[in-house]
Amino acid sequence: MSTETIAPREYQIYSGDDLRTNVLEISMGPQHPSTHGVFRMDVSLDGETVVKLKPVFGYLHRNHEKIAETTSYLGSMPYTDRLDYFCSMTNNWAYALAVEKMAGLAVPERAEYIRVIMAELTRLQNHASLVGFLTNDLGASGTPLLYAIREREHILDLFEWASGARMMCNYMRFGGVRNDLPSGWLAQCKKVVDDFPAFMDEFETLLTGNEIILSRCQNVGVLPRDLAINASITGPCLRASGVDYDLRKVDKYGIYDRFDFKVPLGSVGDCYDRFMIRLLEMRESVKILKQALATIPEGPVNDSKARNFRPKPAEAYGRIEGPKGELGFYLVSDGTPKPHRYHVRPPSFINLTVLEDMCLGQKIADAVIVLGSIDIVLGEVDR
Amino acid sequence: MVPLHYYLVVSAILFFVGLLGVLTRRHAIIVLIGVEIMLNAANLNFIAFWRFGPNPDLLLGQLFTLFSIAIAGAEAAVGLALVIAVYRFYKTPDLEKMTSLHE
Amino acid sequence: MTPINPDQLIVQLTQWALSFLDSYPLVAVLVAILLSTVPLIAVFPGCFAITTWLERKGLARIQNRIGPNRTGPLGILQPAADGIKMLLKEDIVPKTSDRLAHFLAPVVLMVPAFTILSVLPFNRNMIPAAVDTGVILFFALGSVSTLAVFMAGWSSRNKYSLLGGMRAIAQMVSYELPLVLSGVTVIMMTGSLDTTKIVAQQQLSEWIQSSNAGLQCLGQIIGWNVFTPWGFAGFLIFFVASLAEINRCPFDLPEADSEIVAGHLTEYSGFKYALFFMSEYVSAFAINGLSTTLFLGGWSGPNIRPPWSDDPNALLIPGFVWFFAKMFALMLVMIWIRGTLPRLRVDHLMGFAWKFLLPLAIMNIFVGGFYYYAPRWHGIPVVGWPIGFLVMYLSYECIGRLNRGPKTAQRVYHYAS
Amino acid sequence: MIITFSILSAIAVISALLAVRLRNLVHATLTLMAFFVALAGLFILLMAEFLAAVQILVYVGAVGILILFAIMLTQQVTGNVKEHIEAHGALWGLAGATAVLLTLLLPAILKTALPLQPVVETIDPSVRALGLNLMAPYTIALQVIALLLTAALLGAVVIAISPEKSEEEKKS
Repeated sequence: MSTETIAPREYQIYSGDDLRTNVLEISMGPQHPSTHGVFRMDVSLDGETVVKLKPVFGYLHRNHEKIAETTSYLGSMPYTDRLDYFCSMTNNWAYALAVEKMAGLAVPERAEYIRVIMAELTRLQNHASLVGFLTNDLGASGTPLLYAIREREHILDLFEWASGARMMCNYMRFGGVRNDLPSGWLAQCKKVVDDFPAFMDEFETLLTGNEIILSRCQNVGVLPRDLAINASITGPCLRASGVDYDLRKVDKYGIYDRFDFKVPLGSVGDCYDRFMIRLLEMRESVKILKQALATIPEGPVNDSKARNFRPKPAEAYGRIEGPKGELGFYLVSDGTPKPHRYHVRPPSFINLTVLEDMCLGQKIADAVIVLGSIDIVLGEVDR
Repeated sequence: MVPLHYYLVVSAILFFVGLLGVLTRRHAIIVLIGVEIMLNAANLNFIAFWRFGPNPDLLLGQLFTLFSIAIAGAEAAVGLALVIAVYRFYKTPDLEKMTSLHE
Repeated sequence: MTPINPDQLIVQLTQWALSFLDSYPLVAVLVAILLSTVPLIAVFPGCFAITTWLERKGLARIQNRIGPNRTGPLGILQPAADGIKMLLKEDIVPKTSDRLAHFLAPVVLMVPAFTILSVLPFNRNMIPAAVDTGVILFFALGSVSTLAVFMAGWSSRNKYSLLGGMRAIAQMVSYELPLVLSGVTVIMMTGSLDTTKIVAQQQLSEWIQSSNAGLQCLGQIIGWNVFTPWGFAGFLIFFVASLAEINRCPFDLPEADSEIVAGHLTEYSGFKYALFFMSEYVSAFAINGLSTTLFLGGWSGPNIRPPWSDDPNALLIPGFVWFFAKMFALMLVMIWIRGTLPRLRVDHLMGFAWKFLLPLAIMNIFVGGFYYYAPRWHGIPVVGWPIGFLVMYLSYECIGRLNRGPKTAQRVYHYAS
Repeated sequence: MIITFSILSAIAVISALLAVRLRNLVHATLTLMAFFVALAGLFILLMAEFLAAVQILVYVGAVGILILFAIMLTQQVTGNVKEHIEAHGALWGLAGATAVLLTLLLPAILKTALPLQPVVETIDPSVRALGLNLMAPYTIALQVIALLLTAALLGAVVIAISPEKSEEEKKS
């Protein structure tokens, strides 16, 4: 909770020099086909051009942080699934990482590998669906989305096999993961990962060269490098603006220093870059997955002592590179079984703050795809 | 067949209605609508006279109407552009308030 | 009794039925009007029902889905279920809406949609209204639909509706130009606005009337306008412009669901929505029927004379079979496009019409004129064809290059070191 | 025939009256469209099919839409489109228009001996003949019209573009 107040932005209202037409004020949402959930944009339009855009959220606020402060550390693990319900695995990991940091727990080797595999699979399905949703916002009547959903199903099957749930996995534990992978899981995972590049090729053939997508996405919703840094944008949105910042490289949390992968960077920072960066990151994730699947060792997967525990008074901030950006958990312990303070740094929420800067002067249709290209999940924005 | 008189009476009434619009309304666009109605009444006359005239094969009435429609199209385009331009200047479409020449 | 011609069966039946009413001319006229309008009102809603099913199934196949499969075999009864649902739904009219305009809009859309069908020749001697000004009447009545969309958008008192309505007007007015101009080339070559003459001009009557069955077949196809350079370009321009004219993907901006919910349809429900939906599909049929007539030889198709008939124009397969086959083929292409392409943006849409299609359509008129006057060798356009094709191709390339500009390009991405 | 004529002319007169009297501008324009369509019907009754088509194409498809656009540009787009301007000269206008109708037009029409029947029962109003006429005897008129339309197009654009904006465009 930041106490610093930010001065309201000076809205540059279009002072119509020519026709002085009325500014049309539209409240897009909370029930709108393309706001990706219960999100509202108060848009002022001059004709079709956005002259003012105010994101309004909180419709899905459910007191996540306060509830976590009245529950045991482990008790809020399943609750983190519901933050970004597309990527429950990475949410779990970020929370586990924060608690491990605070309590000083070690993670067995095999569990680290499993975590990397799960996180990269999550990234794959998240990016694939995001690109699908983005094309849906572009008006492609769902075809690329359903291609993506088809691939996502394979990955969700893997999640279900390992954790028992497709979306709300609740799989990670402090000091490891909940259970070892079932037999045959790794072989199936290898098959899915090996098949994935074929889907990527198909997807890229369908989308990247499409003239309509090029003209709709290029130079639309440009996020300048400096603004991206100042607004603390993270994740693919930041890298699309050309900033080399990937927590997997910077923090080298877990065992990411063992894998060979690259960080793709955009140059313009428009919707097309954000879209392409995700496609390229999927290819890198496949690379990581292949390495991890080839080298995963045998051994224990969790630390049986770390169930209900009372960490010493301390504070910790655990962060990972989630599919949407830096997902961080800030925890303060007062020695009781419940966290004294529990704060989430949700990437969707913080990336959303630059929405207006990206949309001003663009068409209303662009505002929709800019929102889509930021990649938000309202469960995480509103918490 | 309907006699020519009937057409001419209808056209006269339409002309009257158009004139009424031009004279009684002060909104620039409605005045333009009145002008359009008067033009159309004249077109109806052309066609009726062509149909009942001595030599319909010459198509004179039709040709005149065709030209008249084309001119009406041009008139509407320029007229509405003027309305918009005037509106931009005076911020009102009220013809009685556009009196800068008068002052 | 004249010999029965399979393709003229319906016409002959009609004449036979009307022959009983010879002594009551007024009744005969009324019956004749009914006989030519009722089939239109009966057949096209049926086609609409089939097409909604086809569209849902086709889109589903494109998207790795199954589509409707609960109502009847292969979900074929889905349109009936949809229709019943639509009729039973509550008709919600927004409180602040302009009730009269809100009510009239679907009617104003539907009436011209059905009326324009009457200038399409479905078969030889089978045209509901054989008027001299067929094509221009089609375009004139077609332009009324713009008004209906505006009425719907304005009267709903919903900002999405208003935006949709304004978009629709701008789009329809802009795309009417390339649409009409690409049709003008055909009218120029035929020298008539009469749709029956346009179809007749696309058949090589000497070939059809020869005794060789192969030539009879070929004569029905080879003269289609689409096989000439101006006809091919004109067909493509016409098809693209017609997509925009009937608000189909990728030009479905007036009802762009991801931006402005459903545009002018946002506040419509129940029966009125069904009327809108049906009118849109019927206009789609009408415009596909017109492009069939103008460029794809109308009702003609591979066909031979029935051996028992003496009539040199008689054909074995009824012409309307070919007409509907072509119309549905174009519908399927529209469905395919809908499943494939994203939507354009409003400024791209305008630019595409004014900067690309319009110059190309004007160029096409010149090429048509050249083709008409170019010297021929035994009736074969040896000069007109290749040069016309070359000119059209070059102008397509040039105008395309000029429009593209440096704005969009494939990018190369670098990796952080 | 007379029934069709009566219906069409009644629609034409009533919708024209509504078009000039309605307070709501959009309604006025919509009734104006009805007037145009009814007039096209009268044209068909007079066997001028081509002109009926042109009438609908130009007036309903173009002029009407233009008027709607002008209304949208000069009014509150979403709000009340009603005209708030009082028409205090209404009485004088009514009197003047009625005087024109009653003293000039109607007596002139009714006193003149006009043909009750057309010379020929049916005409074949060939579009081809119209086109040939336009191309041969009336070429100059056609050219002038074309020039006029081009000038009107350019003029409309020049008038509607704001002065500041055109200067900006010159600079860039």
